[in-house]
Amino acid sequence: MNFLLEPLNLVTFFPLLGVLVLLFIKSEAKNTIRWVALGTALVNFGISLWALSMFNSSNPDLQLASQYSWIQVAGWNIQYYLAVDGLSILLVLLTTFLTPIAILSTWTAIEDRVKDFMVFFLMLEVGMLGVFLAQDLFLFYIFWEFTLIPMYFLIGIWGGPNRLYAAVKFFLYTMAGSILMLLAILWLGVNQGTFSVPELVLKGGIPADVQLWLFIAFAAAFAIKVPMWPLHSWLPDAHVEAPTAGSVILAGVLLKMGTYGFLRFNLQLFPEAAVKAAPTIAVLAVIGILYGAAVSYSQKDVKKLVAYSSVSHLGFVMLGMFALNAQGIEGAILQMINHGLSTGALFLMVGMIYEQTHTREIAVYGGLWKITPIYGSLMLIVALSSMGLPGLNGFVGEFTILLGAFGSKAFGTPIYAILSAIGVILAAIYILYMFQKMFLGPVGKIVEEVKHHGHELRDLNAREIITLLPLLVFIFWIGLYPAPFFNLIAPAVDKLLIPFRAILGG
Amino acid sequence: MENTQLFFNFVPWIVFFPVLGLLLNLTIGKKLSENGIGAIAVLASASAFVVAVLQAYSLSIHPEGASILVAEWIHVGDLAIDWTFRVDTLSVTMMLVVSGVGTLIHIYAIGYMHEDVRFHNDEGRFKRFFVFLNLFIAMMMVLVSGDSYMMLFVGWEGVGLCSFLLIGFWYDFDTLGRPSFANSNAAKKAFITNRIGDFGFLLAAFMMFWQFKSTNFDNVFAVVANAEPWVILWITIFILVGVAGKSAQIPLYIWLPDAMAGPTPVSALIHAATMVTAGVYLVTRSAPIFMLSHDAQYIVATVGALTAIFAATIAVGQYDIKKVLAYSTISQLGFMVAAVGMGAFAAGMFHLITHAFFKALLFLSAGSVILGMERGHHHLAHHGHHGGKHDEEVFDPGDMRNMGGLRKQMPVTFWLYMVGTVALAGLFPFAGFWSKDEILADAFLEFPHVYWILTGAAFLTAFYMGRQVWMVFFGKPRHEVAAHAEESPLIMTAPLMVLAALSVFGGALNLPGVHTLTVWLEHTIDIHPGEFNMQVALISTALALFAIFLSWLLYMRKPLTTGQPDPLKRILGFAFTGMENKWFVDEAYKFVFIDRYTDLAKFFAQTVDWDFWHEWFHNSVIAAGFVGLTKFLANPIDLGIVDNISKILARSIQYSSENFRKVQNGFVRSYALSVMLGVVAIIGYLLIK
Amino acid sequence: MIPVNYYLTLSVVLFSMGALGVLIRRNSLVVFMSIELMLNAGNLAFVTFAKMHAANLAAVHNGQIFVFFVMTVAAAEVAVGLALIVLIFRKKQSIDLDQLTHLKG
Amino acid sequence: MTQIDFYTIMPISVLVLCASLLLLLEAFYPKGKQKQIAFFAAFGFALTLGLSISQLGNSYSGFGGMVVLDGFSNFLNILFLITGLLGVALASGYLQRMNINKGEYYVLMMFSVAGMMLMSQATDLIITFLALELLSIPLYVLAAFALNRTESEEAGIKYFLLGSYATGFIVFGIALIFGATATTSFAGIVAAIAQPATNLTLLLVGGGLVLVGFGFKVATVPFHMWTPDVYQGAPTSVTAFMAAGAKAAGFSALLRIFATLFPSFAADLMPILAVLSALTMIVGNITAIAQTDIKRMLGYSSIAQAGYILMAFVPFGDPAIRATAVAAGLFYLVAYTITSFGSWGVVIGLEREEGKGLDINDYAGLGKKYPWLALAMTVFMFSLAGLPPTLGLVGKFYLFRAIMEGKLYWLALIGVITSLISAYYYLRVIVIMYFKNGDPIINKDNLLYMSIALCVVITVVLSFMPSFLFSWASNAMLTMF
Repeated sequence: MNFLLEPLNLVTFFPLLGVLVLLFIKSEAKNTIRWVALGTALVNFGISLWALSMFNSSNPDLQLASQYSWIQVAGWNIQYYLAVDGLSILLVLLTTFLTPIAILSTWTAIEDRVKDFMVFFLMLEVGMLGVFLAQDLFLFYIFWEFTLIPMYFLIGIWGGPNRLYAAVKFFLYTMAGSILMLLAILWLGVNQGTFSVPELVLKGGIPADVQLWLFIAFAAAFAIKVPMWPLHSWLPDAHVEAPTAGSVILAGVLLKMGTYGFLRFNLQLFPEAAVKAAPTIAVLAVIGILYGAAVSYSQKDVKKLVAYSSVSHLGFVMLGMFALNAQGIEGAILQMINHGLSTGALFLMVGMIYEQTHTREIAVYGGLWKITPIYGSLMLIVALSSMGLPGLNGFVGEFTILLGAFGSKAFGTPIYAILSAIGVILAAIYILYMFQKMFLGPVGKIVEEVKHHGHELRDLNAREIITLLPLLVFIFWIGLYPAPFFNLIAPAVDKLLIPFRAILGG
Repeated sequence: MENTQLFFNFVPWIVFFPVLGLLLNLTIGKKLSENGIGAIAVLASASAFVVAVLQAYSLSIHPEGASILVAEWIHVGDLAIDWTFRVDTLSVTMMLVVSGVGTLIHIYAIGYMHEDVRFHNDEGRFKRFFVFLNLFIAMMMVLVSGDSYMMLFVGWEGVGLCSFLLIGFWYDFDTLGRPSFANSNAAKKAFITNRIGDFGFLLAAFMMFWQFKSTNFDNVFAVVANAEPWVILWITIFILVGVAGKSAQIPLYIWLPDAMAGPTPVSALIHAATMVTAGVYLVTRSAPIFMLSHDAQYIVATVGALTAIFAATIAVGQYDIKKVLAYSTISQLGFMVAAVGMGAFAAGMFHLITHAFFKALLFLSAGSVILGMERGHHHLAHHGHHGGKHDEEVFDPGDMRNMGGLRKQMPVTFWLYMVGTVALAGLFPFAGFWSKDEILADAFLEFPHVYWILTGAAFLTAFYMGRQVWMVFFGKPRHEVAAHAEESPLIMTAPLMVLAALSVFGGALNLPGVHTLTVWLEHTIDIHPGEFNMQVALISTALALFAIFLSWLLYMRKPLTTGQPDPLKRILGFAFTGMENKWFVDEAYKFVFIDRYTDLAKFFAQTVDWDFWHEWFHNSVIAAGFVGLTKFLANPIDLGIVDNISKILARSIQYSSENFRKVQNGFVRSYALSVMLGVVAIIGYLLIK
Repeated sequence: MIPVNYYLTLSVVLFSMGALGVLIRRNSLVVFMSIELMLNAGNLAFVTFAKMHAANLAAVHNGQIFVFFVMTVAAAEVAVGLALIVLIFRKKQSIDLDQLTHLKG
Repeated sequence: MTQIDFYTIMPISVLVLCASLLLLLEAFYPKGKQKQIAFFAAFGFALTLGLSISQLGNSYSGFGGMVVLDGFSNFLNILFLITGLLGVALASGYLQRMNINKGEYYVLMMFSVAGMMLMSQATDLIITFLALELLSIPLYVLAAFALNRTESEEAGIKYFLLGSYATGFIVFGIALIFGATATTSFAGIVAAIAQPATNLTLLLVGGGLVLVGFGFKVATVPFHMWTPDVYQGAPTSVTAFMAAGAKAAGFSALLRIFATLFPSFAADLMPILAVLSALTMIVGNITAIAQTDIKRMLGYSSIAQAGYILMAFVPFGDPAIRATAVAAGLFYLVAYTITSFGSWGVVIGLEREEGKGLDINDYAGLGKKYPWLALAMTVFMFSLAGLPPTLGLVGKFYLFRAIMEGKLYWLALIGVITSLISAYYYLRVIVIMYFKNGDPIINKDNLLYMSIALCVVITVVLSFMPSFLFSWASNAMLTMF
């Protein structure tokens, strides 16, 4: 019982309680199922806040640890080890925060096999939280692979017309990367004698050439997940086919697993290799930023546009992270959260209109701001957040990232930051293009079409507004007063930077 | 500079009041009448003005100013950016201008929008306008009162957003009220062009941080003198890119003419009086940096000067009343930028202020003219004189060729417009004269080439304004609508009168010998009053008068008539036969200069600027090129090559799978053969080893 | 006395004949006989080696006992194998192995 | 026969005795009551299992060192007996449905299991050979047990001919070993290797031939070609039993022989084993992709899985890691056995007469109609692909770790890449079950479903607490080295 009462265990496994309850509810009682799932997710958010209240933000180390020896044979020491520090606390909160929102968004969108959906969704939450909390490589790997499974089903069962292709592609791409990571994990376990991340960090001393190989192996897994250019080809498929809630979680949290992995493992475990790889990563990140933005612009499907924009946004995160200075990394972490909030909100909103019109083709829309003013206004705010308007969350992240990259000693040149800053212009182009073609201009033909089917295109209802409101609060909060968030991150990042300061000087 | 004396602590309210106003309108605006909404907005803006006045008062006692910390913003590593308001003579000057002119325009807009929403058949949008307008005031205040480059940048982008929202206010129409993407295109264009400028700004900020470890004004200026020349040069160039975007300088000015798609109060407030001058403010603010590099000053001054003359040439060829003013604004911004570029900060700021007065006046009066025309159009359509005809053809109330003789229909507006025109043309003793002359005097000493270019621009300014006035208000109505145009109500004309007064007496702010403004700004920037240069003053005045004379010559002596795009020729030809040498000179002038120049202006306006630069280059080369490139990237590369690698991989696995299958042919013999081969291989390997 | 190597060579030859016989014959009976040939080649090698290690009594026993086991097991295999072949013959009227290719791929 | 001798072979003896009694009983048993025969067979297995468990921790060596009972053999014996029990559970309903319900089935199975047990206990090549035949000959018959189906006969004759062919190689190999060392006992051979006079080449070639023979039994490439045909043609319950039990037995012999006899030749043999393992993983997994018959697909999958297990034996020459490496192999063997049994169980659940219900597309809609069965199949597929939360993941983790310790990075890389390929066809089953619409029919067979459930529970639960199984496996190895 004590085990379960430890905050991190509780927050990780509480959704399973919801799953258990769901199993005893008849599939026909759809609303009961929805409420139970939502309740579970909300309570879990509460639990994560409780954990936050116990988190000491001035302490750079892992905290609230729940550490038990788990598999201990033949000198192999695998632990059950959950703990949280400044690098992961925000991501944990993001996960517990987005899950109820995503569930709320399915209220009317998912009518088929609701129970299964909710079961998978809550299981997905368990997996994601585990990924962010696990401090033992083996445990991490298990959670990492585990997240694949519910997402695979979410796409495969509730997805769009091309869902099979998308689900399998998603699964195989991700697995292809993670399987290389498994090798690297094993190498570490074999040669360093432990799977515990903090112990490995303390121990260090991996020869530089080996570090590079290990770095690449880990990076393969994470780069696909992020996804970094040119490994992003699964993303648009997965996003376009996934149900709205799936896209929200996919963009909001699952992609962060990749960037988080870079942060937690590649940077912490292989500092020398990270320094060596930084320019290469920066090149890829910059290409991703520009490419993603360019490709987004020419999309005809609004969901695809948002999906490609993720490539661009996550490029910023990678760029900041490998700037290997405080601004870059803290900005990257914050940008992970920002992307979760704004892209999550974008997907939610695309889903809301899709539910009514059943089309995502940008060209058929137009003038929506006139017809659905609340929807239009909220979309505008979210779009501006996504393109990094100062005063909203996106800017704080992007700015610190670019600032960090500009003066990065790891890059040695500001050219990456300069090129990436062009991405900020391109972001304005595609976001405004989307906003203009859908919300401005004369009223599009879809309005007539919907009318033709006997409906009236309606503005957001109360539930939808409630779904979006929490996101908007954070969009403004982080944009105007990000200090509480930076304060959570900063000590851990300072600690993370110690080896890099030693290598790079300063 | 922590100073909490007197009213300094109130300074954040300069932002909070407008925000409060917009929040009030957002929440309870639905229940209020138009006047109620307008009152809230005006009150919010006026309160900001009061705060600004209080700051000015405090400053007059404590000229060193204050920095008021509200909250910390981005603190990462050694980067520390706060929400800190800066009160010094420069920022308060801007606050006063923005909130003062802003409040007047708010009042005007109540009247203007009341009619505008009715012309567009969407009365629900009234509230939205004032929400945006208040938001703009708030953002502009953030811009001018920020204590660091980054807080300034918040306002910088924020006003860009407001500009976007307000240009695209009638987002579902074009300027003539037809359903179209045209207005929203203009809005988008403005935002994106501004973003290009912001790109430069950001890079400047990055560079400052990494060189000086801060983006705070005081911290940067404290150490900037130690920086290496190349650092200074690059920072200033990056800043210049930002300025070019926001203040519509070459080569980024192209958005501003389009921005006239917004309602006229917007054009007046944002695209003439305040937002577009943010670049001038930025350079002034960065004076300690710019003064360190002569090269930078040279570049900025030259860019400004070129913009001034280039825009002015274009303005001459325009027919739309607001377009002329728009190009004029660009040109005047060029003046300001040139001024601050060459270190004449006081002159630049002075011109900024006077320009805010008279250009706002001109725009609002132009708005009044357009509404007057609309009223006439409405009147005609209503009374069915030629109802059917007017319903079919699209009538452009902003086209000067449709106007003429309006001074009779709209006498108040006419006089107001005249004041603005004279001020802009720089005639003694109007505001524009003093400020423009100060710039020219400084240029004369610093950069002669700039001086000459600017003088040329000043000349053109007077010319195109003259042309406009003659075309709009004089002569006979060239369209029935113009004959039925109606004067605007008091709520619109009253603010204009205030502005007119300011345009007349604004020059008093910095009279030669007194230098009130310079002394005031000296507390903030290291400047010294310039000398009044009689020679320069005489030349410019003379040129302005000459230009007006020329315009009078061309457009007034024999006013245009309906349907005659170029009636001058006929008129001149008529005079040529009646007169001797004089007319010959006239014709020679016309042939050598005026026709050539009119052609040239047309060419610049239509072909170079519009068709080539605006339409072809931006739409075909840049826009189409970008679209083509993205399409190319999206289709063949993304779906083709990248995706195909995995597909090819998958296919080759599938293929080998099929081949492995074929080996498994069901024959026991082949199975045994496989075993045998394995045996041979293993034994062979063991033996050979 | 014939040298031990001759026996060994014979055994290898027999084994190879058996192994190749399986590869080239189609008649299941003949294939089966080839396999028996391989087993018996093994047996021959066993007794030869037993003879070779004549100095070591345990080895002699060992080798020869193995041969007996192999013979017994071979007999058991014959029982099963022939039964299967007969079954096949009953159904198909043929014991051609090349006709047994229903299972493949 | 001393007491020790008896203790050594007690479980085998009991099983053989039970089998013989059952044979008699069956002859006199009234027709149509065959279900009880299954019960008796299960009882025999359970009794032996009890005995084996009671012998845990004991160590005997009997019959002049020809047979031993140690931790290793005990571990495997228990696995074989569980295989037997599950085999009975799978078969009882299946045989009735397929109209091949004869008591001999269980008797043959019991003999075969006895052979497996003997195989793990043998420490003399004579016994190894005997055990191999005792294990194989009943399987030949079982493969052809469905006499009414041509496929079954074809499977029987193919398995028989090729099996005997492999036996020929083993016999000749043993002869060569004997020729080189003048003995067939493991201890004697180890002693002879140390002698300078010993002809090491002869010994090595003999060893190579033995490797071929057992490589055939465990179906490594290129000795694997019988597997898909036989797995497809044989009655599914037999296939399940073969895929699990016979494979495990083959590995136990390989392990015993190579780990005890040839550590000093590790340098020579390691490349061979590594290449075999790599080939097996590659060919098995790749060929499986193109399969549409579920039995055939699982057949290829089992070939591939053998490659993974074989991987664990590759570093057998390195004394520092071979214990953990081989323990990892044993662990994976258990994981594979359970999982594979489960998946074959699902196949049995859907198979109908005339070979219907065996196409992969017959599984369409299973997820909707029979969610629990689909869930079970999903768990097994995940386990085979090495995904959490299953024993397969833990097993692969151990395996790859062992290989990494042996510094065989290239092999590990092939291992993970082929795992990825394998995920493709395992996933296809899931795709079809969940994402495609169909109307699958399943048989009523409570015992079968209980067995499947048991396999699911073991697969999932053990993955969370694998320590005990792994420490058991490594202890078993420690007694051997």
